[in-house]
Amino acid sequence: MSARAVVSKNRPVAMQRQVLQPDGKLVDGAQPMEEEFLLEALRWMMKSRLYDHRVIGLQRQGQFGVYSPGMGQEASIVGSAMAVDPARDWMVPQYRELMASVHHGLPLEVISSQYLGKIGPARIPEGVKVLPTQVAIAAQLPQATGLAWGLKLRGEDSVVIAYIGDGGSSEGDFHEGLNLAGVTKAPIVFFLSNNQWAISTSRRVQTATRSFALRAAGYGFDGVEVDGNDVMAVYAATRAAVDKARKGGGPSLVEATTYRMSFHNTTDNPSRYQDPKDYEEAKTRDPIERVQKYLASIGLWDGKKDEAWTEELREENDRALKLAAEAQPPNPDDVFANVYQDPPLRIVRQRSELAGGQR
Amino acid sequence: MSARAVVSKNRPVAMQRQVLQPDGKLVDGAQPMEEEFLLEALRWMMKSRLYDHRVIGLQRQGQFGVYSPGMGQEASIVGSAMAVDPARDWMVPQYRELMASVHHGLPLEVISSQYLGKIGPARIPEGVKVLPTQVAIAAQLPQATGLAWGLKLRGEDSVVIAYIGDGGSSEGDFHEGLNLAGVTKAPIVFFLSNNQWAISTSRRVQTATRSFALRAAGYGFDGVEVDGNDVMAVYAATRAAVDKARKGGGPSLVEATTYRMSFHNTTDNPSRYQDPKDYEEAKTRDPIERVQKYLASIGLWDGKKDEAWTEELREENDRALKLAAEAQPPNPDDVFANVYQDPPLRIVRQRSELAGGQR
Amino acid sequence: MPQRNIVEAINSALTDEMQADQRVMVLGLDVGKLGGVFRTTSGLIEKFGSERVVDTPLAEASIVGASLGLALAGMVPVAEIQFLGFTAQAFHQIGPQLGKYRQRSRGRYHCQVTIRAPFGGGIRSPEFHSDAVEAQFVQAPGIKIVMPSNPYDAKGLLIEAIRDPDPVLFCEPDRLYRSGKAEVPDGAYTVPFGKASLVREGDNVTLVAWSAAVELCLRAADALAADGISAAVLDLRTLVPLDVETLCTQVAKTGRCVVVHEAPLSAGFGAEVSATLMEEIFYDLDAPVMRVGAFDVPFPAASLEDHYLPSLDRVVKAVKRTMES
Amino acid sequence: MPQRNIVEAINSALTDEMQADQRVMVLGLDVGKLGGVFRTTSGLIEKFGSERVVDTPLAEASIVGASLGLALAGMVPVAEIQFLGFTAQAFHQIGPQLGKYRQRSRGRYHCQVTIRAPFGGGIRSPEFHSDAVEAQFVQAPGIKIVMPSNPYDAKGLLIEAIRDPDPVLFCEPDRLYRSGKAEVPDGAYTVPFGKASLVREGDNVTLVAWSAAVELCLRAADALAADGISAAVLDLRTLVPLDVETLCTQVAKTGRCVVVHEAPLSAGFGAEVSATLMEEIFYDLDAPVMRVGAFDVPFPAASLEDHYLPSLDRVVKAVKRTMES
Ligand SMILES: Cc1ncc(C[n+]2csc(CCOP(=O)(O)OP(=O)(O)O)c2C)c(N)n1
Ligand SMILES: Cc1ncc(C[n+]2csc(CCOP(=O)(O)OP(=O)(O)O)c2C)c(N)n1
Ligand SMILES: [Mg+2]
Ligand SMILES: [Mg+2]
Repeated sequence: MSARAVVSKNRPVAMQRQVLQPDGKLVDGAQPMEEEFLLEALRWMMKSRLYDHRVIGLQRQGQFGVYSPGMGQEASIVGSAMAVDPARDWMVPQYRELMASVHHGLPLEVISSQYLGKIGPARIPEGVKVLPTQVAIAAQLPQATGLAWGLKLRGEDSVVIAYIGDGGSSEGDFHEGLNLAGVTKAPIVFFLSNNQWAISTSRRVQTATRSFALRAAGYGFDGVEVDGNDVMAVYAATRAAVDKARKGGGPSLVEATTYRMSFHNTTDNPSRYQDPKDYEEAKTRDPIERVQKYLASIGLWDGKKDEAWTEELREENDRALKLAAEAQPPNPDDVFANVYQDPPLRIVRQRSELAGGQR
Repeated sequence: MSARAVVSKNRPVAMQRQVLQPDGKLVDGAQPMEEEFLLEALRWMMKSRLYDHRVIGLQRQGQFGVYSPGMGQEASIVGSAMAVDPARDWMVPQYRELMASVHHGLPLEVISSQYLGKIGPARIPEGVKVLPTQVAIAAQLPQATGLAWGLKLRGEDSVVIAYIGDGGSSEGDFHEGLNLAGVTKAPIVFFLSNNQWAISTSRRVQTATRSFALRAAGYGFDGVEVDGNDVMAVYAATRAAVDKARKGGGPSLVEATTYRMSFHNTTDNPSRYQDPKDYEEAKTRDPIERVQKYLASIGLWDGKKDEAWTEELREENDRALKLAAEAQPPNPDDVFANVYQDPPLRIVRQRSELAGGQR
Repeated sequence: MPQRNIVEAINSALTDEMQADQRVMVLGLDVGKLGGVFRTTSGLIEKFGSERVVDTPLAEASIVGASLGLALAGMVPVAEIQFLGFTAQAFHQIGPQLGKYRQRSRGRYHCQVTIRAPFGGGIRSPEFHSDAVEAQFVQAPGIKIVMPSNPYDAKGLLIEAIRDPDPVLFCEPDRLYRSGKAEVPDGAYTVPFGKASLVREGDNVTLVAWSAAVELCLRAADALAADGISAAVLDLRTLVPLDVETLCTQVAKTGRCVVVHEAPLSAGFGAEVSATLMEEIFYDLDAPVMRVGAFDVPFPAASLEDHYLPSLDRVVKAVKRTMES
Repeated sequence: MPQRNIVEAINSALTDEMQADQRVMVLGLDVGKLGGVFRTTSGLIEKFGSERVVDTPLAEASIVGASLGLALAGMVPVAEIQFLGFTAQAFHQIGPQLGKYRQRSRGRYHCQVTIRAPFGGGIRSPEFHSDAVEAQFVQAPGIKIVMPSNPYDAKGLLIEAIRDPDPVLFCEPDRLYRSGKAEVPDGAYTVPFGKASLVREGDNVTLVAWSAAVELCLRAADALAADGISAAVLDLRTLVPLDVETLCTQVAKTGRCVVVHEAPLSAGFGAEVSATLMEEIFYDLDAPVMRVGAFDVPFPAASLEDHYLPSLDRVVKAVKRTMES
């Protein structure tokens, strides 16, 4: 295990930057994840990738909305999600880490139905502690801080995990959200998926800093960098941050260094801006393969198992997609749904106008 | 001289955190400012404080607008201004460091006339490289970055100095302005006057970081902390940053630790929120007294000189205030001045309406 | 009954609601020991402690964004933006986030958040402090917009805002903060949204206004009375929801109308009032509805504000022109 | 003459101006190698290099703020905000800073800055990408607001914007980006601000619109013609400056008017159009001016946008109601 404190000279945290190497071997002396747990992680990672492939296919056939796949980032998505407790912790997504929300209890058919333009069926069920996906980059961060601060004020035993990208790190909301978290000592973990791209904008021109994690010191808390393609390391780093927050230790920033192994979303064409070599290089660090190699090396994985799981997970995903497709489509009146608890008269009249009544 | 690199483990800069101690003695081994230069600095610091006293008096008599004095911060104001070259460098003020702009070539009568509600006479003269004071906290920072970036693109030999407060450091614009400066390697020095207060809000609840300078690392450039009540140290730190920027070394952040030895502005009442002990403690670190003590210790200052300078500077300030008072007051039509180069017809009509013509 | 000015009325509303509901908290710049730059939150930190009355960092977007999150956690935040002009710094967190959160979560979440902010000219404030930008938020559906003009309404509307399950932007006329006291009961009461108030009866023309412009219209009505013109004054109180019914009934009665506001004329809310009257009661109008607003330029230096803002003279002139057409 | 769609027209304007004036530069998200998410800046980085075509960090306020500073340094920045809805993130740098800088510097400085941004519904975009928030900026004096509806105007107005010494918000109708080609000359030409264009003559009613709504009105005019109603279509082209004269003359001719826009109805710019007509030509109106806008709720999920946006049916109905009154 290579321990490395990246930032915060004042309050260093010993961090597992990497546990499992790209070749599927453990870092010297590193403590691996428990086998059952690792198998569970692998299952979720495979599910995520299979889902991506499936819905990209559907999107190409016009049967799914604009979609941002998580391919290449599965270790970050799953490792971080496994570090929080769906029963008491809150998840604040951006939009790419879809399977993290599913792990946190949001049914796959529910979030899928959102991409099919559903309204009612896309509602996050009561009791699932997940906020809606956020399209306005970084706007979720001050909100997540407020949520964590509020949970603390209400005396709840909850931690918030909030996702943000390397691109999102440049927004003013990133700064304001993190600074306020430091001041209020809010129980929150900011999980920064540094996938090297913001649409076509490379991480190199996003900022001149050598490390995003470094920024945490400027807000008075800890920042750590972790190999975002190593689910064991991601889990360990995030879990340490979650535990610390739960104990009243305040916020942390976890930077997961990973790579977006696909387009930004289904409308994007990376060949305009991406060097194919970067992609090839990233493939050698694939987060799923390395776990499979490791498990194979201890006799827990082989081609048969791979086939069986793939089959099972495909079916699981397809069941969810089928439910989503069958769910009630919106009706025109849904334009007016869920804006106010008591709609102003003017809207009531517009509603009846749309329904064909007189203005 | 106590050298201390505050931040940026990657690119440390040796910094003179303090040169002149509060007791007027030099830090062991520190290199003092040249005597002539120090006398000039003292003159500007005294001018600043005398001006503050004078206009606060005027304001109390209803003869001056709302005013934010620089008292206690004179070393930061003057030391930073002396580090830039009015002939080629640009100054981007907030609102408190008024005398820095005057040092940079903005006539005192011009900036004074602004507080008397003048329009034409308050215009920054052609050739003076100073931007207007900024009331919207931190909004000047992305602008200053753009200015520095533009000067670089135009191939000019100019550096920008931009002022910001401890309060202003929390705004999203701070983050966005500094990050963009890092990316564009703009020739700019961000001068953060950490005077411990943002109106009534203490620096302690403004952020949890122990150092604002620390934030620079998160943008890929250097940050330094300096005793903001020590004009020698402020000058040295700022000058080093300016020289670096001019040589193509990109931006720096200088945090000057000082104390606001007065109210936020003339409408404020610090007794509601400030512990008088803090003020008393700050007084022992007065930036002007320490220079006078030092100069006295080398035979260059005494009570007589103090009286003579005070007299001279008062007259100088009063002359400017007189000019400002005598300058043309605005006329109603100035409401429409300087909005568009070619005002839309609608405004032309409104203008004639105000002038008493028909709509 | 106790007499209070608007500052005291607001302070009283906050005190009553914080006393009645543990979840209510106040956050913003300098709302703690200072009691706010206008003292509207004076004494609250002493009564309710620094967990419920919080001086935040100087960052408006995070004040609003955090309020949204606090609301999701079950708190009832009353955020103060130091001046309405600085809602610009938080703009993306207001309309697109607070105002949309119920919709974007398909009704799973809602935001019981009140944003208070003083604004308006006439007190020689620095730049941005006077900007009357209320109409910008009307184009951000999901946000209710409340514009009290007097102490009684200020308290009742603020309590209504705090209790409203949806987000409310509560704009306070700083020029009137201490301009006069009125009867304001102790204890909680509410003034409903979407009910305009006829603050003065009149037969010949209706002056429509909100916030500090109501006071101006009352002065104009006095001046007009001297010239034999009987002007009614209608205080809209809330722009969203708009009381279309009272507006139309009242203007139809007088047949003539002048709308007055402090915001720049073009695309100010006066345009909405005029367009609404056009659509609803065109045939009851005896003369075109006229608008008096600030001019279509940015708020000028304080020394010029009297020429920029709608003046008594301009209102009176507009009414007379209306009477002549 | 060469045929271009709006994307090509904009690209052509940028190319011409960058070629003619070294100071002109383009900055924003993904404007470089990608050529912008809609490809409006395609090829520019190859032609003019990465110093003049700059992919910025993901931070809208700094794109606008830096553009202001770049202009002060003598550059002529053309900034792209990826979608108009994200001007909210930069709101405080647009109206209160760009729009005021000439005034607050007493005329010492001015900001020759163009902000381009696509917007509008109809292409099933994600949240915030369709928001039609143009009216919010009308309440921020100092900013000119340009809303082209066709390729020819897009190029000419954009060149006019780039050369304008004052800041311009240039809103591009993404639904029409590639919807059709029109004659667009090679080489620079300008279309002046403040001149509305009568894109279709008609006797019975005037449809007033801008941006993509012009296309809708043209379709409505066709439909109405089939019913024997002759509708003129007036394209305002710029909201600030507003061509009050053409607007009034044209509507006075037909005596009837319907304003159509994609923004929510309340306090949309349609209100300004209606209020202006009320004030200026009340006695020439044969019927009340009607507005058709989106409803007063946030832009809904893409699957619902057709019900939310003004539709052919709603425009036709409004015209018929107007004809009957
Ligand atoms: C405020 C805002 N500006 C611009 C956009 C357009 N946009 C959507 S995704 C994206 C890139 C985000 O990059 P990053 O934060 O790194 O997340 P990733 O897509 O890599 O997961 C941009 C610019 C947006 N959605 N919101
Ligand atoms: C965007 C914005 N928000 C709030 C204010 C009100 N305000 C004026 S000065 C000030 C405090 C500024 O503190 P700091 O940045 O430390 O500067 P200092 O006054 O100490 O020099 C505040 C909150 C403002 N002018 N602009
Ligand atoms: Mg990314
Ligand atoms: Mg300060």
